[in-house]
Formats: sequence, C-alpha cells, structure tokens
Amino acid sequence: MDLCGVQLAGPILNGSGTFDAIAARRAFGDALLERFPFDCFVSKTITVEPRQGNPPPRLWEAPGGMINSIGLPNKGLEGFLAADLPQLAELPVPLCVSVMGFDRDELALLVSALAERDEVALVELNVSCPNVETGLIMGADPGETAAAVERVRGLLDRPLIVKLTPNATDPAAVAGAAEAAGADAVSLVNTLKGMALDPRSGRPWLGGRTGGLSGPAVRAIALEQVATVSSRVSIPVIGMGGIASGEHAADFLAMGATAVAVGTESFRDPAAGRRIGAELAALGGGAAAATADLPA
Amino acid sequence: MDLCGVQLAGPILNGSGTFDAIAARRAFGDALLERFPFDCFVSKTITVEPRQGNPPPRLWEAPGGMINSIGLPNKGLEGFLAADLPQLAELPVPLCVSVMGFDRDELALLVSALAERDEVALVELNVSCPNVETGLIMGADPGETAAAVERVRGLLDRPLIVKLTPNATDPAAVAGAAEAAGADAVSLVNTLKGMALDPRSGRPWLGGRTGGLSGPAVRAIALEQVATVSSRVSIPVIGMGGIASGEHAADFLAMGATAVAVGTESFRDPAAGRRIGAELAALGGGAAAATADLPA
Amino acid sequence: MSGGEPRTLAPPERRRTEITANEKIGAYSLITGRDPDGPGEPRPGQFYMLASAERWGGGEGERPYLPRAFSYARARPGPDGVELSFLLEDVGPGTHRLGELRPGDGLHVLGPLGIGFTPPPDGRRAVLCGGGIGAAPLLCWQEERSGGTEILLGFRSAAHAECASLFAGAPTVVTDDGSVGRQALVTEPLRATLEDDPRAAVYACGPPAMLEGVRALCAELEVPAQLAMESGMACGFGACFGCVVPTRAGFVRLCVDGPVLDAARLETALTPGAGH
Amino acid sequence: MSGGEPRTLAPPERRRTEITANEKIGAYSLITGRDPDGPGEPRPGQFYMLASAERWGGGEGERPYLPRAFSYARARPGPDGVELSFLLEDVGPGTHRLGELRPGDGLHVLGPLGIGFTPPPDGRRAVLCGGGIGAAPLLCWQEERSGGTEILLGFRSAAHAECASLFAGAPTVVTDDGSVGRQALVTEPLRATLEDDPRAAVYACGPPAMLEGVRALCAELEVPAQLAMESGMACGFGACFGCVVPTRAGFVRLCVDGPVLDAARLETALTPGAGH
Ligand SMILES: Cc1cc2nc3c(=O)[nH]c(=O)nc-3n(C[C@H](O)[C@H](O)[C@H](O)COP(=O)(O)OP(=O)(O)OC[C@H]3O[C@@H](n4cnc5c(N)ncnc54)[C@H](O)[C@@H]3O)c2cc1C
Ligand SMILES: Cc1cc2nc3c(=O)[nH]c(=O)nc-3n(C[C@H](O)[C@H](O)[C@H](O)COP(=O)(O)OP(=O)(O)OC[C@H]3O[C@@H](n4cnc5c(N)ncnc54)[C@H](O)[C@@H]3O)c2cc1C
Ligand SMILES: Cc1cc2nc3c(=O)[nH]c(=O)nc-3n(C[C@H](O)[C@H](O)[C@H](O)COP(=O)(O)O)c2cc1C
Ligand SMILES: Cc1cc2nc3c(=O)[nH]c(=O)nc-3n(C[C@H](O)[C@H](O)[C@H](O)COP(=O)(O)O)c2cc1C
Ligand code: FES
Ligand code: FES
Repeated sequence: MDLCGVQLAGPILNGSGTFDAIAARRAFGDALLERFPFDCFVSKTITVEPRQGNPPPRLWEAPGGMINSIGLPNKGLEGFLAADLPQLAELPVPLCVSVMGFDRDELALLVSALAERDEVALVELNVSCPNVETGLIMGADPGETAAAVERVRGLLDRPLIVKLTPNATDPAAVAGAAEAAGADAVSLVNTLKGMALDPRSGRPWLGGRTGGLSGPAVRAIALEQVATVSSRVSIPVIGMGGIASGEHAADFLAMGATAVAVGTESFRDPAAGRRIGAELAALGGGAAAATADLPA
Repeated sequence: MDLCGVQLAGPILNGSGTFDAIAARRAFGDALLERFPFDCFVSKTITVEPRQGNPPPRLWEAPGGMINSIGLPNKGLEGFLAADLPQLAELPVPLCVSVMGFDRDELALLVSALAERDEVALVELNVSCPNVETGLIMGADPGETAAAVERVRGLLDRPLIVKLTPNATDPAAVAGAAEAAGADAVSLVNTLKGMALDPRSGRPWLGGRTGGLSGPAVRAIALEQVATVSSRVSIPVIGMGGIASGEHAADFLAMGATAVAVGTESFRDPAAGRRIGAELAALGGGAAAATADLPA
Repeated sequence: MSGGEPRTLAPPERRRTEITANEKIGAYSLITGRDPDGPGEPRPGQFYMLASAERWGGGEGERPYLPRAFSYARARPGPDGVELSFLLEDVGPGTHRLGELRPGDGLHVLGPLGIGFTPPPDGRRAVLCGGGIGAAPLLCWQEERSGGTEILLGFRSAAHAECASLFAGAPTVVTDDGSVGRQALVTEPLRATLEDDPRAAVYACGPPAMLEGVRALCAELEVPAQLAMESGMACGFGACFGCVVPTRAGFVRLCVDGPVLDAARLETALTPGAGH
Repeated sequence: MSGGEPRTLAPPERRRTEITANEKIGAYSLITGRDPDGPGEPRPGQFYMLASAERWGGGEGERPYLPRAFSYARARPGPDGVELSFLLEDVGPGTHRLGELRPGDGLHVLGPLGIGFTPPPDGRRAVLCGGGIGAAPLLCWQEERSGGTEILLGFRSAAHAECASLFAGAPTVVTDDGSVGRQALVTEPLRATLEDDPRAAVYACGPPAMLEGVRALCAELEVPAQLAMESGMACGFGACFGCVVPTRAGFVRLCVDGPVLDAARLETALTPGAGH
C-alpha cells in the first residue's frame, strides 16, 4: 500500500513510544528483523534536549488498559541522530520519526535536522504538549496546530504526519487545520488523560501525578474520533487506540482510516502487530485496503 | 452530610439517567423504598418537549464498560410534572431534577417550572448537548456554560448543579465559568463519546450511530478530571465515572469530591449504591467525609 | 403480582444462588440454581438477570461485563428455597460462561423481572409455539396450565430438538433440516392448527423472524397472540432505557413493559440489533 | 548470549507452553511449564513475562491485563523441550491466577529476558542472599554454580521458609518471627559471613528494603554485590519505558539493563512503587 507516497507492505504501524526496536533487538537479536512486526516503524518521540522522563512509578494497570506517565525520556536530537538513527536505519521497513517541540523554533530545529537524513521516510509531529509560549496544548487548538505545521512544512520534502490528542473538544477541527496548513496525514488517538491513586496512601500513584490511558478501554473513543476526523479531512488518517485484533483494525479502516497503529497490545506480545496484520488480511477487507492504493 | 445546604444521609447519588425509581418500584415494589440505594435521587434528564429517544440498538458492551445511545427519552416537562414528580416525591431521599435545554429559553422554562415545586430540592443542568443557536456544545465551552447558568440562576432559589461533559479540552475552565456565573456545585463526568461497529455488517452498531462510554473504562479519566476541577473551584464537586466500589468512591473523595454518583454499576445490581456507601463507610474516610459538614 | 399484571415482584438487590445442576440437553444447557432468598412463584414469561459470581466483570471480566437476561424455564419448590432452571444456548461470552458453571458455583440473580404471560381470554385454548431456545419460557407456562395446551416447536437440528423431551405430552416438532419431524418452519403447523380451529390464544417465543411470522399469521387469522420478545438489556429493571422495541404507541422498554407483549401492539416483531 | 552479557536471546514473540506441574511449597507455588519452542539455556537472573492463556485480558480479563514478570527458578532439559519452573507468591490478581493453573493448562511466555548474574570476579566465593520470594532466581544460580556457594535466606514465617528445602546443601535460614532458624533479618548472617571473610561476591534478591540493606552493607564492607531487582513492568523488552529505576547515571530500564544490577551503580535500592 501507499501511505503519502511511501510504499508499505501492509497497513500496520506501531504507535510512537510503544516499541523500541533497538532495545527489542537486544532482547530478541536479529530474529526481530526477520519477523518484524510492523510495516512502518515509528520512533519514540524525540525532543531537542535529552530528557530523563518522569520519576517512577510510571505504570498503572486500569480496567481494559493501562495508564503511563513516561514523560518522553529520550537522548535528545543529537543523541538520536548519532546513536539511534543508524540502528533504526537497519530495520526492514520505512522509518517515521516522531518529534515534539516546546515551541515552534524547537519544532523547526528538529524537522530541519531530520530533513537532512535520508533514513527518515516520514516525520510525525506529536503536538500533545503545551506550547510554552502560549500555554495552550498545541494539539487541542486548531490555530496552534496550524501555526506549528506552517512553521515546519517548508523545511521537509517528505510526508508530515500530525498526531492528534483525544483530549480536545473538537479533534476534527484540529485535523482540518492541520490539513489546511499542509499536513500530509493525521494520526490519532494519543492517550487520554487519566489518573489512579495508590491504594495504600490514597495519593496519586504515578510519579508524574497524571498519565495517559491506552488500550482496549479507549478503543470506542478512538474509533469515534477516527470516524469523525476521516469524514472531515481528505488526507490519510492513521487510526489507533486499543487495537488488539484484526477485527479491531478492520473497524478503524471501515471508519475511514488508511492505516492503523498498534500500541499497548505490543506490550502483551511483541509480535502483536504481525498477528493483527495477518488477521486483517484473513478478513479480506484489510488485504484489499492494503493493496488498493498500490500503483498499477 | 450537607450538599449545598441540602441534608443527605450519606454521599451517594445516582448518575442521572441510570436509575428510574418509578420503573424500579414496579419491579421491586415498596421494598425499594425501604432499602433505597441512594442518599439523593437524580432524575433522568428532562426536556421541554417529550422525546422518544434514539432508535435501537441503544447498547453496546465495551471493554470495562458500555456505550449507550439512549437519546434522552422523556415525557417532556408537562408529562414529568404531572406523571412523574408526584411519584418521585414519595422517595425517602431528596430529589434532584436534571434538565436539558436546546437553547437558553428552554432552560429558563424548565428551571422556572421546577422552581415552583417544593418536591424539587436541587436542579442539575445537563449541558452536554449542542446549543441549537450557536452550534457549540454548551458544556464544552466556558462562555456558553456561563451564559446558561446566568440565564437561569435568578429563577431558582435552590441549589443549581452544572453537569460537565468530559469531551472538552479544559473541563476545569468550564467548571470555573459555571462557578463564577453562580452555580452551587458541578458534577462530572458525563459519558465519553464513543462508537462501535456491528461485527456482522461493519456499520455503526448503535441506532444513534455514536454513543456515550461509561463504566470502569472511564474511571481513570473521570478521576483526573474531578481532581483538576476540584483544585480549580471552591463549590462542591460531585464525582462520577466508573465507580463500582467503596474504594473507588474514596478515591474521588480524596481528590476533592464532596459526593459521588453511581451510574453503570447500578445496572449490574440495583443495590450497588447501598453497597458502595457501606463499603465507603467501612473505610472510615467516607463516613468522616459524609458527616464532616453536618451542623454541630 | 401488582395491578393484575402477571408480575411477581423481585427483591431490590442482586443475590447469590448456588448452582445445583447443569445438564446438557442436546445443543442447550439447563442450569439450576437454589434461590433461598427469592420469591417462590415467579410468573411464566418473567425473566432473571444472571451473572456468574466468579470471572464476570467488576475486576475479573472484560466481557461479559453486564448481566444477561434469561427467561426462567422451571421453578420448583425445594426445602431450601425455590430451584430455578434456565435453558441456555451458547451464543457468546455470557452464555458460554454460564454454561460452564458447575454444582456448588455461585450464580448472581436479580429477578423475577418483567411481565409474564396472561391466561387465554374467553375460554380459548392455549397454543404454545417456540422457536429454538424460545422453548424456555413455554416450559413453565405449560407446567402451570395443567392440560389443554398444544405445543409446537421448531428447531434448527436434532441436537437442538432434544429439548422437546422436557415438555409433557407430545409436542409437535419440526426442524430446519428435517432431522426430527417435518422439515418446516414452526409457523406451518401453527397455521394448520389455527385454520383448523381459530378459537385459540397463541404464546410464542423465538427468534425475531419467527415471532414476526407468528405475529403476521395471527393478525391474518385474527387470533390473539402474546410474544415473549428479546432485546439487548443492560439492567433488566427499567434503569437504562436500552431495551426498547418499537410498538404502535412508540418505544417501550421490554424489561418493564415486557418481555411478553400482546402482538396487537406491534407493527413488526423485528427489532434492529435483537437476535443473533 | 550477546556481547558477553549473561543474556540468552528470546524468540521475538509470545509462545504457549503447557503446564506440567503446580506444587505448593509452603506459602508459595512452584509452577512448571514445558517450553518446546524456547531456548534451553536461559541465564540465572533472567526472567520471563507470563500470562495464563485463558482468563487473562484481551477479551477475558479486566485485571490481570498485562503479563507479569517472573525470574525463572529452574530450567531443566526434557525430551519435549526445556521445563521452566517459576516460584510464585500470591500478592494480587496476576500471581493468583497463575497459581491456579493446573497441568494441561496453557501458559503464555515471553523470554528469557534481561541480563542475569555475572560470575564472581577474581576467585571470590559466591554468597547468595534471598528475602522471601527473592529466593527464586537464586535456585538456578546455585544449581549452575556447582559447589562453593553459601546460601542465606530470610523469610516472614515458617510457611514461607519451606521453600528453603528446594536448595541443595544446608542454607542458613532466618525468619521474622523466629519460627525457623534465628529471629533476624537476613542481613544479619550476611554481615557475619562477610566480616568473617570479605573475599566474597554477593548475589541478592528480595524486597526493596532488604536489597537496600544488602547494598549498604556491601558498600560499607567493600564487597561487590549484584542485586536482582523488581519494578512494575508492562512489556519486559524495553518497549514501554515503564520499569525504570534510578541509578547514579540516571534512570535505567530494569527489563533490558537489568533486572540484575551491580550494587555499585545504585545510590539506593529503594524505588517508589516497587514491592508490595
Ligand atoms: C427477556 C429475555 C429472555 C431471554 N431468555 C433466554 C433464555 O431463556 N435462554 C437463552 O439462551 N437466552 C435467552 N435470552 C437471550 C440471552 O439474553 C442472550 O443470548 C445473551 O444475552 C447473550 O449473551 P452472550 O454474551 O452470550 O452473547 P453476546 O456476545 O452478547 O451476543 C448476543 C448478541 O448480542 C450482539 N452483540 C455482540 N457483541 C455485542 C456487544 N459487545 N455489545 C452488545 N451487543 C453485542 C449481537 O447481536 C450478538 O449476536 C433472553 C433475552 C431476553 C431479553
Ligand atoms: C524481573 C522480575 C522478576 C520477578 N520474579 C518474581 C518471582 O520469581 N516470583 C514472584 O512471585 N514474583 C516475582 N516478581 C514480582 C511479580 O512480577 C509481581 O509480584 C507480580 O507482577 C504481581 O502481580 P499481581 O497481579 O499478582 O499483583 P498486583 O496487584 O500487580 O500487585 C503488585 C503490586 O503492584 C502495585 N499495584 C497494585 N495495583 C496496581 C495496578 N492497578 N497497576 C499497577 N500496579 C499496581 C502495588 O504496589 C502492588 O503491591 C518479579 C518481578 C520482576 C520485575
Ligand atoms: C507507554 C506508552 C508510551 C507512549 N509514548 C508516546 C510517545 O512518545 N509519543 C507519542 O506520540 N505517543 C506515545 N504514546 C501513545 C501511543 O503511541 C498511542 O497513541 C496510544 O497508546 C493509543 O494506542 P494503544 O491504545 O494501541 O496503545 C505512548 C503510549 C504508551 C502506552
Ligand atoms: C444508559 C445511560 C443513560 C444516561 N442518561 C443520562 C442522562 O439522561 N442525563 C445525564 O446527565 N447523564 C446521563 N448518563 C450519564 C451518567 O449519569 C454518568 O454521568 C455516566 O454514566 C458516568 O458514570 P458511570 O460510569 O458510573 O455510569 C447516562 C449514562 C448511561 C450509562
Ligand atoms: S434493560 Fe435497562 S431499561 Fe430495560
Ligand atoms: S517493562 Fe517495558 S520497558 Fe521495561
């Protein structure tokens, strides 16, 4: 299939931050590359400066899912380019790099650095963070999102995906603004803001106090947002949120998604992406969707 | 305990639309009144005109919860006052009537009619619907919410609760606007927008196409919103969303709620409210919270 | 009973019963629970909301999460409370889990709920007409109406038809595949008996398409009919407004205004989302 | 093994094993699964992510939803693949469900994962020090280090101490309540043996407070120590970044950079949220 001009063997991506191919290769060796679970690999979100992330505990198991407060630990742009990018380039699938900036200059810095590297097939803007200049969550506000996309659009000759947050009154308006500003695709949903208390102390369990809910619990919410966004934009939509089977993936495709991403389900089985792709292909629709856009 | 000046025997309410005391009395007889599950009864939301509600199917079982697309069926204001109110007045606990208007004039009509009836101890404004004049979801927009509260505030000499929707970028801003406009309390969360497909046809399952997610799946989201809203307003907060045990109730109280409401869990057991109240009392904290505000 | 309706009131809380038997009856399971705290005389056509006490929602299960509705098939007095039997067809996670219960296991019940069957008006004879698992509520209805009932049952196959043996007398059985009785829909013998003698009252339970066939036939022949219907239910006691079916007078909640409805109230017995 | 680390690589997918035994060892359970598709020689200190094949998430379970991490306690070659044993303490829904498994049941495993124990440097003697369920990884480590290991085990009570019988030789056992051995924390006999002869390398596993006691003691006596640590894990293979513990060089993911860490890397072995 074709995703914004990038050829993929199938419609299954990973959700950013839910699969570290470098760490997985340490655990699984080169067998990981031979049986790679995804048709396109999305990196964990990187920022300009290195980040340690949030203090532990970072995980909470919730009904039908989990809450994480990871806090975007990463080596920073330089560390990523030097240490991670060469290893990610060895993966058997196209690479999408996810970036987050705390203001537009940071975003521009990240995108222009990636634009120079041929290993990078696509770039995803993670806009689920506050703009430190305006205080607004970029991805919850159409104007903020449009301004971010406009700032970086000219810096990159490859597809630009905007990852939407579900914690917004009208994600479709944000998607529309991203499209108008030149985004090539949107992906959704990121995690939903959530919280859990330590049963012993009655105080917030997570080191970051609040976290993001993911997994089957959010599937119905994600599917509704994907359906609404798909009906509002004409660029490709990458759907995710609680996908754990080929049937779930088919539901997202039926509601207008061009591709889907698997996140939390990979924690239960690193091969989940491969299984879901196979189940989808067996359903027929998925295979059709996956090949429909291939050039004749 | 005291909720906006209304004395309650404990902090457990029902979520609007999740318990029909009149129908339940047909099924359970007067034993329902002897072992009434809630400390305050909240009616299903009523509108000015009668409504049939959405076509079936109206229910979908989701991971850790359910999606409903009921569509606010009700007898309309006149039918409610004539047929339902006298029966609800027989309940052994104070009555809160939930109302929804499709514009501010409707809200004013509803609130002034209720203001004339002594059986009504509190009124809850369900603002999770679009304002037909502006097209905005009232409860997602601070300005819309404030305007609605201002319009009805002077019409009612009893406590006015504003029920917030979680489908908003910043529910705390909406809560703050409601407080500033004169609301006596806020309650949250209403259901989260969600969707499911018919496994056989691949088309939306629910007659209303989309619906609202409730139950344990939304608990973490609800708790976070209750914590954030509680830290932003000084009026009482009524917390709900997936509460199924005394521990869950205690979590909401610990994060600043004054009282809690039980919704979906009542579908699994009509006595859930009573059980949760007893579990909360056994935890100690709940009993303390429940009596802390009693006049000495 | 209240207000003359065939409705026995339920205690206002879920209670735990203990499974005393689980028998395979061909393709179905007949599970029985001892219910010391519930009323001894539910009315035929009433139902209970069931959930297994273990591995069902609330800390254990993703689905089933909500309880499931089942007509009671039998209620027999015992020394330690009424013994309630339910006839189950395994169609999904809830019925599957219930079918796995073993003697000694806990079964949560709420009920009896809803309105049951009303006796035939003006001396008409009762004709009980079941499709598949719809035989369940007809079993107790036959037991209560000592003698004089005619029973017509349709099944998919011989394995499903085995449950006909639970009925007294000699039910007329037809099957989709002709493996037991004639190969026919149950509306065929129903038409025959009604055309033969229309002084009948029909009591039918089964899949939506069959109920619609019965409804249309009885309307045509001007025979009164009561249909025990199904729809997706979350609560069973009128709380969620989820179980509505369309009637000539608008939507009604099947759990409090049904599940038995007079066929004359319906334009159609087909409801979107009901059946499987 | 890769890069000299004591790490056996895992196949990159979860696989199903079959439970062959589940024995009660006092307060703990020792479950064994036959793993025909996994590597035969995991390294002591490595762990597996486990989930029962039935009634665990994904359609069945609210919690447990994620797999749970367990050090393997024994790996023995068998005709149909390696037999992996895990020693479990029932502390919540996941360990409870695993403890219920019966021979023939399915057990999903991913692993072996993480980095195991490194042999003692420069001819030091190995001192294995376990607290409670922390005995698990020491069992295979003792088996692999034929002879010459000293074993010190601390337990809450006699029921917990029963698992000392799984070890070869005569482990030194102390308990919190004095019901078996002396009433003491395990750091007491550890201090005694290290003060007696500091040419040792300590291998410790147990609750955070005990590990912190071991770390501080070994730092004081300048004895090298390797700690097999715990933290909440979602994935076990570096994907979620959830399992970090603080080290002198910042947070490290325990599942890929541990679970065995050199004590010298830590300022403290106490991590918020770990242990129970
Ligand atoms: C009053 C009444 C009496 C009944 N009496 C009996 C009886 O005596 N014996 C008997 O066997 N059955 C009886 N039923 C039917 C029984 O309640 C259903 O078969 C049962 O609820 C199915 O549950 P399940 O989990 O096994 O299957 P489900 O998976 O719930 O499947 C049942 C149907 O529900 C729909 N469905 C699928 N997934 C979902 C979902 N996630 N959310 C919502 N709907 C979904 C589909 O249409 C599917 O075919 C009765 C029903 C009613 C209303
Ligand atoms: C590398 C490694 C090796 C291990 N080896 C063993 C072993 O050999 N034997 C053994 O018995 N155990 C071992 N453990 C510990 C084992 O993984 C845990 O005991 C197990 O995960 C607990 O799961 P549970 O569902 O039974 O309990 P949980 O309910 O998960 O309780 C465990 C702790 O998690 C926290 N908690 C409670 N609720 C939640 C929630 N909803 N979300 C997140 N955290 C929560 C609390 O601190 C609680 O005390 C090991 C752990 C690691 C990391
Ligand atoms: C542990 C964890 C870490 C995540 N980190 C990131 C991240 O760095 N960047 C990002 O855009 N999304 C991140 N996400 C969100 C996922 O990519 C995905 O949008 C979300 O989890 C919903 O999909 P799922 O339900 O399949 O997990 C993370 C999710 C989890 C669970
Ligand atoms: C079937 C159903 C009907 C509902 N109807 C209403 C309603 O009429 N008015 C309203 O304000 N909220 C309504 N709600 C929302 C609940 O009152 C409550 O806010 C929500 O379900 C979250 O709580 P829970 O998870 O405990 O159910 C309804 C919820 C359900 C499940
Ligand atoms: S099942 Fe809830 S109202 Fe009928
Ligand atoms: S458990 Fe997921 S990174 Fe370690």
